[in-house]
Amino acid sequence: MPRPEVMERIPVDDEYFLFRSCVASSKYPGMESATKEVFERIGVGLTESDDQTCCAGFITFTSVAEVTATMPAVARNLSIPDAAGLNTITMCNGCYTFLTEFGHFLQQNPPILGKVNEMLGMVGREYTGESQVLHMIDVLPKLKDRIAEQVVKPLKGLRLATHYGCHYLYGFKKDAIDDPFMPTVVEELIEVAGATPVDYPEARTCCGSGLTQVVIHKEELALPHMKKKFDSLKEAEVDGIIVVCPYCLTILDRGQAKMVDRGITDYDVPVLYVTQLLGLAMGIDPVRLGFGANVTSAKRLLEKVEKLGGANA
Amino acid sequence: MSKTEARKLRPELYPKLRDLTFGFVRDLEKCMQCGKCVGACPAAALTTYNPRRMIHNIKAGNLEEVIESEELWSCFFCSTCYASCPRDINFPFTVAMLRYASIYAGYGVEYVKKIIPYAQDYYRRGLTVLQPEKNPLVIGRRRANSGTSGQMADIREQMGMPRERKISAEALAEVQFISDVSGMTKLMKDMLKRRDAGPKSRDRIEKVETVKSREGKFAGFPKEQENA
Amino acid sequence: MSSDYDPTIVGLLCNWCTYAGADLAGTTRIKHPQNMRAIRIPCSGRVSPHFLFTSFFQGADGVFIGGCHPADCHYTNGNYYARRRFALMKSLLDFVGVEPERMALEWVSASEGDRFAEVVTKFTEGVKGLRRPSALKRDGLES
Amino acid sequence: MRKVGVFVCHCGTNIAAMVDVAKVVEESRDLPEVVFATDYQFTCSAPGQDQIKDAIREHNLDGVVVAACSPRMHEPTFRNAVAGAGLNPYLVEMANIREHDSWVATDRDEATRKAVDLVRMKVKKVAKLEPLEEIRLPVTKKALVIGGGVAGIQAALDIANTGIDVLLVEKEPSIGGHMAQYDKTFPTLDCASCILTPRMVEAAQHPRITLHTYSEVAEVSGFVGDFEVKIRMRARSIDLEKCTGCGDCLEKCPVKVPSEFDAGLADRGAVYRPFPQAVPNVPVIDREHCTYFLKDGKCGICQKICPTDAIDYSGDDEIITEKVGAIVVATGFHFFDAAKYTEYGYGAYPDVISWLQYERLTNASGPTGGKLKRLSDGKEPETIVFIHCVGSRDPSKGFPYCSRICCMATAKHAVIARSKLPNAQIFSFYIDIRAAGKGYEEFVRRAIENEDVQFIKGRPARVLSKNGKLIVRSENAFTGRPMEVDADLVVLTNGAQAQDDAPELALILGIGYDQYGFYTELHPKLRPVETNRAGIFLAGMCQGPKDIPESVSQASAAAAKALQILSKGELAREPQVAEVNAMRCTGCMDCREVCFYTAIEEDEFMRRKVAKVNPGVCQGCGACVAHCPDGALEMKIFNDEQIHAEITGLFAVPSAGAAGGGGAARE
Ligand SMILES: Cc1cc2nc3c(=O)[nH]c(=O)nc-3n(C[C@H](O)[C@H](O)[C@H](O)COP(=O)(O)OP(=O)(O)OC[C@H]3O[C@@H](n4cnc5c(N)ncnc54)[C@H](O)[C@@H]3O)c2cc1C
Ligand SMILES: Cc1cc2nc3c(=O)[nH]c(=O)nc-3n(C[C@H](O)[C@H](O)[C@H](O)COP(=O)(O)OP(=O)(O)OC[C@H]3O[C@@H](n4cnc5c(N)ncnc54)[C@H](O)[C@@H]3O)c2cc1C
Ligand code: SF4
Ligand code: SF4
Ligand code: SF4
Ligand code: SF4
Ligand code: SF4
Ligand code: SF4
Ligand code: SF4
Ligand code: SF4
Repeated sequence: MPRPEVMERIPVDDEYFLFRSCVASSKYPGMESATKEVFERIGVGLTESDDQTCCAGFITFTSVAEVTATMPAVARNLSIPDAAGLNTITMCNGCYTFLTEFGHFLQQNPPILGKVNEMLGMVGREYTGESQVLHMIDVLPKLKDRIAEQVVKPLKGLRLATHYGCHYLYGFKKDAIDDPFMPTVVEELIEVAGATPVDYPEARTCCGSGLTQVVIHKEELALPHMKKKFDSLKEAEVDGIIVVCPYCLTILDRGQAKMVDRGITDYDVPVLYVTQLLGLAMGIDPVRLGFGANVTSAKRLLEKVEKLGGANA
Repeated sequence: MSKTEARKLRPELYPKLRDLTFGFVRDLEKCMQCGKCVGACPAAALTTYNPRRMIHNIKAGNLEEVIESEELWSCFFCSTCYASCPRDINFPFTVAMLRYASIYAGYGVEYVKKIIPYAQDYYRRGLTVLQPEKNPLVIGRRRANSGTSGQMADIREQMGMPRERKISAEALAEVQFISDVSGMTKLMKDMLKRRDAGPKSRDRIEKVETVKSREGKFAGFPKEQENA
Repeated sequence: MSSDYDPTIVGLLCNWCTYAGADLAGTTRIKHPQNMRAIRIPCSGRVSPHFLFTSFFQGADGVFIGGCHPADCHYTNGNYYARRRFALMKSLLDFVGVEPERMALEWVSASEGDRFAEVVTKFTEGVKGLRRPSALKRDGLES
Repeated sequence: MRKVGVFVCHCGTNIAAMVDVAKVVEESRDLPEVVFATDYQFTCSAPGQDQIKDAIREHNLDGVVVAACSPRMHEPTFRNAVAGAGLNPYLVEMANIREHDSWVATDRDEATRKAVDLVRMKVKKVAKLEPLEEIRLPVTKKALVIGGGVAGIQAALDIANTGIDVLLVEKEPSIGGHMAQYDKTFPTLDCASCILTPRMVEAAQHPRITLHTYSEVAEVSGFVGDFEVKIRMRARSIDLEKCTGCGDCLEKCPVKVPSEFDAGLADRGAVYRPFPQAVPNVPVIDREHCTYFLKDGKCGICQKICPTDAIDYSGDDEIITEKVGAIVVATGFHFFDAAKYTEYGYGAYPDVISWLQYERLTNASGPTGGKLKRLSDGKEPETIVFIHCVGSRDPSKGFPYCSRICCMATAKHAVIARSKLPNAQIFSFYIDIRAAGKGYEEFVRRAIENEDVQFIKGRPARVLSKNGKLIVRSENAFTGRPMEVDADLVVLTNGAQAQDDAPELALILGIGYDQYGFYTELHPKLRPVETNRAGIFLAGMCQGPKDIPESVSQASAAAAKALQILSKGELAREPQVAEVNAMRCTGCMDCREVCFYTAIEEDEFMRRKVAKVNPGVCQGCGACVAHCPDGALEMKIFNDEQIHAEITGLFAVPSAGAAGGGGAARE
């Protein structure tokens, strides 16, 4: 159940700064495109900037660059929305974690903040910390009514599972918008889209990468773990999995394909970012939602949706 | 921890370790060895990794044993343990800190070497994950799904997006400048050196001291900026 | 003034802890300097600021206040008030020129006879180390 | 001027060996107040005391200084001695020249000088002492017991059996508390209602006990021996006299509300009694749910049915005022909300239940008649998992403390499960087993060894639901490996916490509570049932987690403490109390903030607000005296003037030439 006290703290603005994610831009650009389309329909502006770089969280949490060394990079990125006077929406659990945790760290360590701002000053920037960093699923629940108004194609009969990812709900166990073990915000959004949320036992289990395992360690840890999750999903017989993080999307989507290739399993369940789902319900052209970047096939799901469209029209 | 011989506890070492790593190690004192993290931990379910045991080992002063272990690199970083922990111990963050310690002590480089190119990309291009896809299977599947070449640039174009995500030239210059003055560039170079040097000899106690002196460096990092 | 400076110290000791601790130091015959004259009070929280002023104006070279350890106060939180007030008194007396070494607030429990002797010795040595009476006493004598 | 006598004791050689006693006597004589001074071998002995008495009579002394051992040792002795000679006992002081001097000094001259100083200080103080009387307070011979659980019932019976009247106030419609909900009790497994119900009836029928159920304490004023309490009696809507407890009304009420007593496993009507053996056995109408009250007089079925015309919808809450001499608080505990543990799925999965629900499920008079079955499909569970420490030892979600009873209660639950389901698999996941009590460890061993209960060390991480089974995921810390159990029933031992309204009641009573809401005892070891407010005592779980034997012992202890007050016609106590000088008091009431015992009240003096110390409540700490910005507070025996006299006395050396004075003279 969403936490009312956190809900209350989430600002509803006319315009936000959209913090782009490297993973999304380069592997699943449909996330960005779908997000922009959806926000346009619900009348909320999104500002982007080519000055914004990677959040640098990945190299930090994989132990390559030290925490304190990446601090100025965080501050530089956040100085952009600070200057624009906008609150920031992140699309990725990782960006959210990194920007939030390090923003807090800077706010609580004025001497370091001072040094960081001195460095930024040399390139004409300043980090004030005024821009509040939000997660996509902080904001969407607050706009549920406006989303509902735009749903022209309720996705009736579509059975959808969720995967929230660990780095938002688990990492912020007391401050996240929803409970880490029984969250429902995305389920509620699925219902707004007219589809049916489906529970499965391993719903709150990590995707299997946990940031590092598939990259820096060996796959033999990640794949058996993933198998556990997908076995549980298979029993639930779903049409798709809704995620709120591009990295989860990457891992679940490519991991499936990898397991098929290795003959471990035989799933082909498409993985969708939450705004891609809402986009479908709003009748946005699937091509513009970018399912072409998926490695698993979204074909069956889209066909189902297509049929619905006919019935609803 | 992978060792099987009986080990002496080194409680006298613990006070030395306690103040390392932004207080994360100190936080471990709160652990009551309840094991809730282990039941939640995906890595523990698959390997001999056991966060509860690891915490106990650190508290017993056997940090060297932890930082030289392979298990340190098994953590998924999923934070499930943190979400579950009745004492709010943020173990994955502690692991991150211990991994630095491991690298500085010459143990963990092999596990992170695949990441180094990403860090280089960040420095050169402002992004850690870049667009070009090399895996033919992935491209093939995408081609089948999208009716394009399966190349990301084409898929982006199909959606009306620029063929490649741009980072402004100013931004790149800024990132590089900041990286240089904050000492990050140097850190990355150090990492390259370590990678090329390969695993080092394992003089444990000395390594722990090295970790400590790294901490000293943290406090001094703005100084490097003056030198710059 | 020279090394035979033999200071007079006023002790304000809480009945339940430090006074009893001093008793125990006696019962167990732990020798220590005899410069302090103890006054029994119900609780360190009873110490009014003017007890210190009077003492110094009258010619005391030091004032030692003893109470129960935090969380051990017989009256639950008298020693917290003592601590708060003591900080205030200390800065006031500092202002009129009384050295901080001349004042102490220590926690000694009824079972800490050895600790009593120890802190009193330390305190007495500290006052002796100043080698001359307090400013208030000197001024008082001049006027 | 006072006429002071000084008596210097040798204490055998204890003092005399290090202190020149004769010299101390001699120097004392030089003090203007001293009219008589002498020494003696053992002043505390009978002849020593006689010496004092004789001197008082002979020299008309009106002040005495005994230079001897610590006052903590012999002050009462010498107070008695002077009283024997007709002198007010509060006009004697002791100079401690043994513990503080002869025993710790190394130099005879120095020790003698110190003794002279100490005597002079005391002489100056004695000159300022005033004769005092013991404080005497009247006592109302009646007790109030708040809370009618096993602890409250015990305290009420213990007091009433000495012939003293007791008011027993219980919030719920019936007394009995939590114990009434259990089937069996550890470690002996005797039937809870078999041992509790007779006591409930005894309390209800006791000629000295007045029961006020469905009532709460609204206000308490006054002080020890003489409290005035206001009790709010909620409108029961059913006449206690007319109702015969036939229960006809209960059957027909159309309203269905989950029964609190059955932990939500069964329903009750708006007119209800918590359980069939309720005491009193008279139902109440719960106005928050009754249709008659919610919908302007619609319904009224129960009134039509009642054969004795006992139902009356018109009454309102009533407030009665009573005088009592002592109060025992026994308001017990309630349960931690298990739904906060979303990882265990309480509330989401029907077969994850709380331990109170388990008690009701296994209780022969419970909603299933004692049949242990799943709530989802009514099947007998084949695998049962108990999870310890839910809400306890968990600062993240619950409380850091250990609830103390749940390891044992879980062992009991497991044994009960075994007796009902001989073939079931029973697991109990714990962090540590806390079984410190008489027969407790043995009981747990019995569960493990004889009843085949698997106790596994490890706090479970998740309970998942899959195809009607519950998957419990945990570490088995013995092997260091994670494990899973496919369970049919999961029981959460959601620990004990203080009553939600505990702080409010504490405010009404003026007693302290800790950060969790448990009432604080005056001293954890030596005054475990007293509170900071004299005359108010604690019993049972309201003071902290404990089991039934401890609750009952504490209740008897609280009763004994209350009887110390109630058995007397008057209370006498030392006059070491604070007093407000109303002329000086500005009424800022700062003093009230520092008084831990809430002894300071507002008063009026010449149409101004001023502070007033209640001498019955004041414990004589002096915090307020030191705190008052206007010097309006004074304290008996240790007033400012007296302490100043001691300080200045130290430096008031009789004549400039006299040897051996204080530091000032040695300059
Ligand atoms: C599941 C479970 C099983 C247990 N099994 C055992 C066992 O087998 N053996 C054992 O020794 N112990 C057992 N215990 C412990 C036992 O329940 C307690 O020790 C005991 O109930 C404490 O008694 P009490 O009178 O202090 O509190 P309670 O039983 O809680 O009684 C308090 C009473 O005060 C009333 N009250 C509360 N607030 C007010 C107010 N403001 N005004 C008036 N009245 C008020 C309440 O309505 C209640 O009637 C168990 C505990 C639990 C949770
Ligand atoms: C090592 C240790 C440390 C402890 N520390 C703590 C602590 O820190 N805090 C705490 O709360 N508890 C502590 N305890 C527990 C505590 O000691 C007991 O709870 C407490 O002493 C019990 O008091 P008692 O009066 O019942 O028994 P005892 O202290 O044993 O007193 C019994 C008295 O009866 C006398 N006696 C015996 N037989 C007879 C007879 N036939 N006739 C006449 N007299 C007799 C004995 O000589 C003795 O004086 C500790 C216990 C131990 C063993
Ligand atoms: S599910 Fe995987 S990618 Fe997603 S947040 Fe968790 S670890 Fe990160
Ligand atoms: S859950 Fe927390 S307290 Fe328990 S063993 Fe793990 S780290 Fe320690
Ligand atoms: S963060 Fe690491 S230790 Fe914690 S649960 Fe995940 S894998 Fe296990
Ligand atoms: S009047 Fe109220 S209590 Fe009586 S039967 Fe109707 S609803 Fe029930
Ligand atoms: S029907 Fe009347 S007499 Fe019978 S229980 Fe109800 S109120 Fe009492
Ligand atoms: S008694 Fe046992 S179950 Fe209860 S809180 Fe303490 S350790 Fe946990
Ligand atoms: S602090 Fe002093 S002046 Fe103020 S109300 Fe109390 S007694 Fe009166
Ligand atoms: S002396 Fe202590 S107890 Fe008495 S009124 Fe003053 S503060 Fe309260």
